[in-house]
Amino acid sequence: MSIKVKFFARMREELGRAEDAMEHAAGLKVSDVWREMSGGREMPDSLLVAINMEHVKGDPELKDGDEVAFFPPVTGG
Amino acid sequence: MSIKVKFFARMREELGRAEDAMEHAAGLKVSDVWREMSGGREMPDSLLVAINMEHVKGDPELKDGDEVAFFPPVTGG
Amino acid sequence: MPVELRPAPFDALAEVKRYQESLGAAGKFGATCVFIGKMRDFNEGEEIRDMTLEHYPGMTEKHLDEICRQAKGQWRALDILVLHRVGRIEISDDIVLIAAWSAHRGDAMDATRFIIEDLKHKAPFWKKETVKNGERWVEKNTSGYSTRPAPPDKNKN
Amino acid sequence: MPVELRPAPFDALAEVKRYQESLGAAGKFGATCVFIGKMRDFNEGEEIRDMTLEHYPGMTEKHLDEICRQAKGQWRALDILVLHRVGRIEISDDIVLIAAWSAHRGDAMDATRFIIEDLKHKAPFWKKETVKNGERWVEKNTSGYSTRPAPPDKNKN
Repeated sequence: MSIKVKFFARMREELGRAEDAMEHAAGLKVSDVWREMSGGREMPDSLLVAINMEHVKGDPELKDGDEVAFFPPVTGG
Repeated sequence: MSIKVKFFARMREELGRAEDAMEHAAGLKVSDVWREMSGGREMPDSLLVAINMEHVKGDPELKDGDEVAFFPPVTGG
Repeated sequence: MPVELRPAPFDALAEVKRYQESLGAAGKFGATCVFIGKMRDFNEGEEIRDMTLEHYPGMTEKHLDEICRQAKGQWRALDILVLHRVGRIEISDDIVLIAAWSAHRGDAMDATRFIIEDLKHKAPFWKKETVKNGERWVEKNTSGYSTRPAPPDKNKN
Repeated sequence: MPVELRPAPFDALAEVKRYQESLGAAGKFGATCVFIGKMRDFNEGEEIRDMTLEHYPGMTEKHLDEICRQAKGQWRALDILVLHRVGRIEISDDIVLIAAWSAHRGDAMDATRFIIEDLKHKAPFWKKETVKNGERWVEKNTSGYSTRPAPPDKNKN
């Protein structure tokens, strides 16, 4: 299956890109995507994750075509 | 001592005047003023009272020169 | 921290803009909260034609000044503006304007809320409405809600 | 119930006026609450020169639409307007505008408060400030208070 990945703000700067994509067998979790994309970095405690533009908690499993986004705490308004 | 009395809104209409005055010996209370001014009417439960432009509760005693106002619940804003 | 009673119609949003510009504190405040109460054309199920707002000259101003002083003491508000109509009021006229400027949103919003609630419950104003069959005094201000809201679910994602 | 991201400066009070006039519901709402967040020239003790607001195109709009939908479901708001700047922002620019119109003051004020708090804590925006020695990401939004206020004494006369 194929996954689209996005990074915003500090995560975008630290990982050196705004988006990426990955192919993987089924059973891929959010933490697997982070590990692969970050070159094995630890996931920051404050890291926020959205799947298909909805906030998610925990470490859900992904399905084909999902868009996963990683970003720091939000600071709008 | 002399007391100035004011009525607002429904009280003003019911008592037929916006202000009045009374002379009395010391020891006059708010309820005495109301009785005298209203011709012995019962004091409505919802009646509000101010002395010298400050809300008061209960039945305080007045002093010479006080301005007592009687009015219904407020409805500004 | 101006408090003014206005016998003539005013444009609440224009007043906020005008006063804000006069503050000359551009960049010094981050949060502005504004509440505007307007004359509605209905109340308690009946059509309203116009209204007269009676007040207690002297006490009304004094009470509003005191509310603002309390609000400024309780929250970090940089400035507060309160305007209130008196006299004859037509449909859609602005009746009351509360504006609070602060460096912080919670302070601006809580100060505004405190002032309008205190004003509604304690400031000496009385409304008399003209309805189809004559005039009537408004008996009591309401809680300000059409329904009692449940607290928002802050944990929802 | 418009929600818009604005890449160029806007005048929040003028937008409220313009939108309110377009509602054509004169006399149908009694209460308007407006919150405006402006760019300050200081943050965390340091002078700020300007700022860039990054967002997540698609998700940001979707999230704001959802907040407004929730607010309308929870309070009796007749209409809601949300504008938010994105991109490069200068000192004193308006960053965010929330406005809620209702027949009831509590509904207008609570809806406004709910939206700004949800937006601050969940809507995908990120601020990067330019300070004297370069740029820095704002780490976290604050509680919105300069001090934790005591609840107002509602029984005081």
